[in-house]
Amino acid sequence: MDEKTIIAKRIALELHQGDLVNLGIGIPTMVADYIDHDKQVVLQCENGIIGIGPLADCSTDLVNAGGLCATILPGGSFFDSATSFSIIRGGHVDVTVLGALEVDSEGSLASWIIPGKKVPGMGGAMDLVVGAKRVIIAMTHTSKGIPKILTKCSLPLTAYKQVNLIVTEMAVIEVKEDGLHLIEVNPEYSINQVVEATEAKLIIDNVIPMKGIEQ
Amino acid sequence: MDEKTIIAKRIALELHQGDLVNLGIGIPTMVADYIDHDKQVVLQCENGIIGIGPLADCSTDLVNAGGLCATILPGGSFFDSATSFSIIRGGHVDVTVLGALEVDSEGSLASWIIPGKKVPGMGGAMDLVVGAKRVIIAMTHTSKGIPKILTKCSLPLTAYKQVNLIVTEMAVIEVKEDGLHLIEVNPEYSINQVVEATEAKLIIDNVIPMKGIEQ
Amino acid sequence: MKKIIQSNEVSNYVRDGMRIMVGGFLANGSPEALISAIMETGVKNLTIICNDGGYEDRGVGRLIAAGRVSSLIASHIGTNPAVGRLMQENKLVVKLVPQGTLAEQIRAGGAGLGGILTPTGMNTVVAEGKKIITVQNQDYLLEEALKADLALIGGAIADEFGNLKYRATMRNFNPLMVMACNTVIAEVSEIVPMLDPETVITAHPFVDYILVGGTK
Amino acid sequence: MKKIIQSNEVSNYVRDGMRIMVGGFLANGSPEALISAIMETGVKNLTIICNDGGYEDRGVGRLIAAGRVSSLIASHIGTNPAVGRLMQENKLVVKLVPQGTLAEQIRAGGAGLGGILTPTGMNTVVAEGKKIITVQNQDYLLEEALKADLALIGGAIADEFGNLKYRATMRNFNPLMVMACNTVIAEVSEIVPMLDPETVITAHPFVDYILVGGTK
Repeated sequence: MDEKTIIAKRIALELHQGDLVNLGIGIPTMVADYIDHDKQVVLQCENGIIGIGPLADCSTDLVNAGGLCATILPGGSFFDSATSFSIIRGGHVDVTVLGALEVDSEGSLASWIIPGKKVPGMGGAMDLVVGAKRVIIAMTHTSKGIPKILTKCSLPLTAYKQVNLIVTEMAVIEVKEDGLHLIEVNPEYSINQVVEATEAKLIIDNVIPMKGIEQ
Repeated sequence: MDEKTIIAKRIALELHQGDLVNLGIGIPTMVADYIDHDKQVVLQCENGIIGIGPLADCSTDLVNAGGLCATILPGGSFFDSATSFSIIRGGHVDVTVLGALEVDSEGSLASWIIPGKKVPGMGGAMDLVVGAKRVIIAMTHTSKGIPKILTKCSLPLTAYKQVNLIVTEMAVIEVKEDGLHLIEVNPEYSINQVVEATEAKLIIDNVIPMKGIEQ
Repeated sequence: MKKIIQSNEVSNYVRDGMRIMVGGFLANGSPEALISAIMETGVKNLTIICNDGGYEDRGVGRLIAAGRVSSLIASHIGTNPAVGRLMQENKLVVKLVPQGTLAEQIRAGGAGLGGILTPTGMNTVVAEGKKIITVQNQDYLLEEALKADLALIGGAIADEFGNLKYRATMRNFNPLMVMACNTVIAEVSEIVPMLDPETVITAHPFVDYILVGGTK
Repeated sequence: MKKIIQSNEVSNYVRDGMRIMVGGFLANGSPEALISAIMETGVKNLTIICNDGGYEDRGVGRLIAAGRVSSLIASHIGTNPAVGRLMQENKLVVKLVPQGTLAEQIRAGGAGLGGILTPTGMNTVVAEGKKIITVQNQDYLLEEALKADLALIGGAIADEFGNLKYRATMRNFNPLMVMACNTVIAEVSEIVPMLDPETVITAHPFVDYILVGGTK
C-alpha cells in the first residue's frame, strides 16, 4: 500500500455518521474512496455543492473544488460561493481534510505559499481551517526526509492554532493544548523513526498501532 | 378626488420606464393603481418578491409587505430577507415611496415611533430610505391642521437627510442642498395656504400647477 | 434520513429561557403547528427573534399574547396589540431593529462573521451606544451577529433527504435562521421524494427535525 | 425585455483600465464567449476580480495570458502559469484573498455594506495593515466591500424577462457579482420563456445585457 493510500484509509476512520465533510485537493480527495458507505457522510465542495459524487466525463456542468468534472449524489444541492463559505466559516462543516507544507506544535499550519518560489494562493483553505469544527491534516511525514512537523512553522501561515489531527504515512498525531501527542504509529516504523522524522517535540504516552491500514 | 388619490396619482408620474420601485404601506401602496402600464415599472416588496401584482383572495402563499394576500406577475421572483435588503441597501431600488409623520428642511424624516404613545417599529423603512436611489414621501400636508413639514423633526428620526421629494394633497416639494423648494401647488390651494400649512421655510421660485391630478 | 417528529415531541427540544428564532413575516411563513406545539408545553421566559410581533392569533404573536415571551427582538410590532400592552406592564422587553439589519445580523451569525457594517440607522436612536466604523470615508454602524439555540422554520416543503424549499414569500427569514441556530425544527406542508438540486434553498445538513403539519 | 447583444457589441461596454468582475471557478461558469469578445477588442490595463486565474486557454486566464490584465484580485492562481510569469516580469500585480473573504466582500459591495468582519486570515499575512475589530471578545479582520464597473457572468440560462438561473456548480461567484457592478452582461446558453419564480437566482432588474452564446 503506498503512503497516500495509508493516509487516506486512516483518515476515513475519522469521519462519522452524518458528518458534513470538505476534502481538499490531493490526498484528501482520496479519502472519499475509503469511507464506509453505511456512515452517510456528506461531502461539500467550496465551489458550491453538497453531496458531490464520483468523477465523471465532462458531459455535466459540475466540477469539484479541483476543477475536475464530477457528479452529484441524490439529495445533493447547489449554492453560490457566499453561501458555501457561510457553511464553511459558520462552523457547519464537521471535518475538513487538507494537505499542508508544514504543521507546528501549536497546531498552526502553512500550505499556500513558498515565498519567491511558489505562490498558488490560499483558495478556500484559510476559511476551511478557521471554520470547520475539526481540521485534519493529510500529508507525508517529511519532504524527502526533511521534517514537515515543526516546533514553529517557517512558511507564512494559513491559520494559527487550528489543526486538530495530523495523519501521515508514519503516524497519527493529535494536537492538544500541551502540544503534539503521538497516538498511533504505522507498524512498519518504530516510534524512534517517527521521532527522528519529526522536528517538533512529540508527547508519547499511549501509542497504539495505526488503525484502518490493514490491507 | 380625495387627498390620498391626489397624492398617489401625482407620485405615479415620478416612476419611469424600467424602474425598480418599493411602495410602503398606506398611500404609497395606492400609487400602484396609477402607474402607466407602458412604463414597465417593477414593484419590489421587502418580504422577498420582485414583480408583485394585485391583491388576491388568500389561496396563495404570497403576501405583500403589509401582510395582505397578493399575486406575482409574469417575470417575478422570490428571495429571502437578506437578499431583499441587499437589493434595498445596495442601492438597486430606483425609487421608494413611504409615508411619514414628519419631514424636515434637511430631508430628514420621522416615521416609526411616537415615544410614549405609539411604537410600531421601523420595519424596513430605515433601510429603504438609506438605500433607495430616490426617496419620495407620500403624506397629508398636515395632521388635522398641525404642520408635518418642519424646520427640524421633533420625533426620533428614521433617517438623516435622505428624502428627495415630498408629495402632499396640497403641493410637491423638492429637497435640495439649500432647503425645500416648492415646485408644484394643487390649484385648489393658493401658494399662501401651502406656506401657512408648512412650518419649514419654503423656497419659492418657479411654481407650477400640480401635475397628474386631473380627474 | 431526517428525524420526523410528532407535535407532542416538540417539548423535548424547548425549555424555559431559551433563545428561539422564528421564521415568518406577518405570520406568512410562520410555523403555526410548531407554535401550537410550544403553546402546549409550559415553557416560558423565552427570548424570541422574529421579523415582527405577528398577530394575537397568528404567528409568533400567539406566544407573546400568552405571556411566554420575556424578550423580543423584531423590526415591527404594530400588528399585535399584546406587545404594547405587555411592554407597558413591564412583562416584555422589546428591542427594535431595522429589518435589513436584523436579516443581515442573523445571516452573519450563521456565516461565522462577527457582525455587519451598515449605513442603516446612522444618526438615529438605533446608533446609540454602538461602534461607528469608517470605511473609504463612509461611516457604518457595527451591528453584531445574532445566533440562537433553536430555529422554528415554516412555509417549507421537504424532500426525503431533508432538503427544503419554501413556498412563495414564505421564504423570508427562514433560510437565514436555519444557519444561525444550534437546533433546527422545520414544519413542512409535505414531503416529496427529491427536490431538484438547483432549487434547494436549505440543504439537508441544516435540518435536524421535521414536523409534517404545515397547511398546504 | 432585456437588450440582447451580439458579440461584436461587447466592445461598447468595455474600455481600457476598467475594473471587471468575472464569474467562474476554475473556468466552470466562466463566460467564455464574452471573454473571447473582449479578446477581440483592444482593451488592456484591466483590473480583474475573479475567484482564480483560470487556465492559459480557458476562463479569465486567457485575458491574463494575453497581457490585457494589469491587476488581479483572486484566491488562487496556481492553475495558470502565465500569472506567475507576468508577476515576475512586473507586468501584473496580484492580490491574493481567501476565497470566502472574496465572496463575502463582493456580496457586501452589492448589499450596501461597508465590509465584513471575518475570523479568516487572522494571525497571517492576510491581516497585515488591516483593522482588527473585537466583537463579543473575539477578534475579526475588517475586509472592505468590493465593487466594480462591469460584471461578466457565465453559466446561466435566461428567461424572456431576463431572469437567470445557473447550471449546477456554475453558479459560484456569478450571482454575487451581478449585485456588485454598475453594468452586467450575462452570457447564457439558452433563453426559455419563463423561469419558475421560486427558482430564479438572479432577478431581471440586475441584468443589463444578454449574450446568447454559452455552450450548452
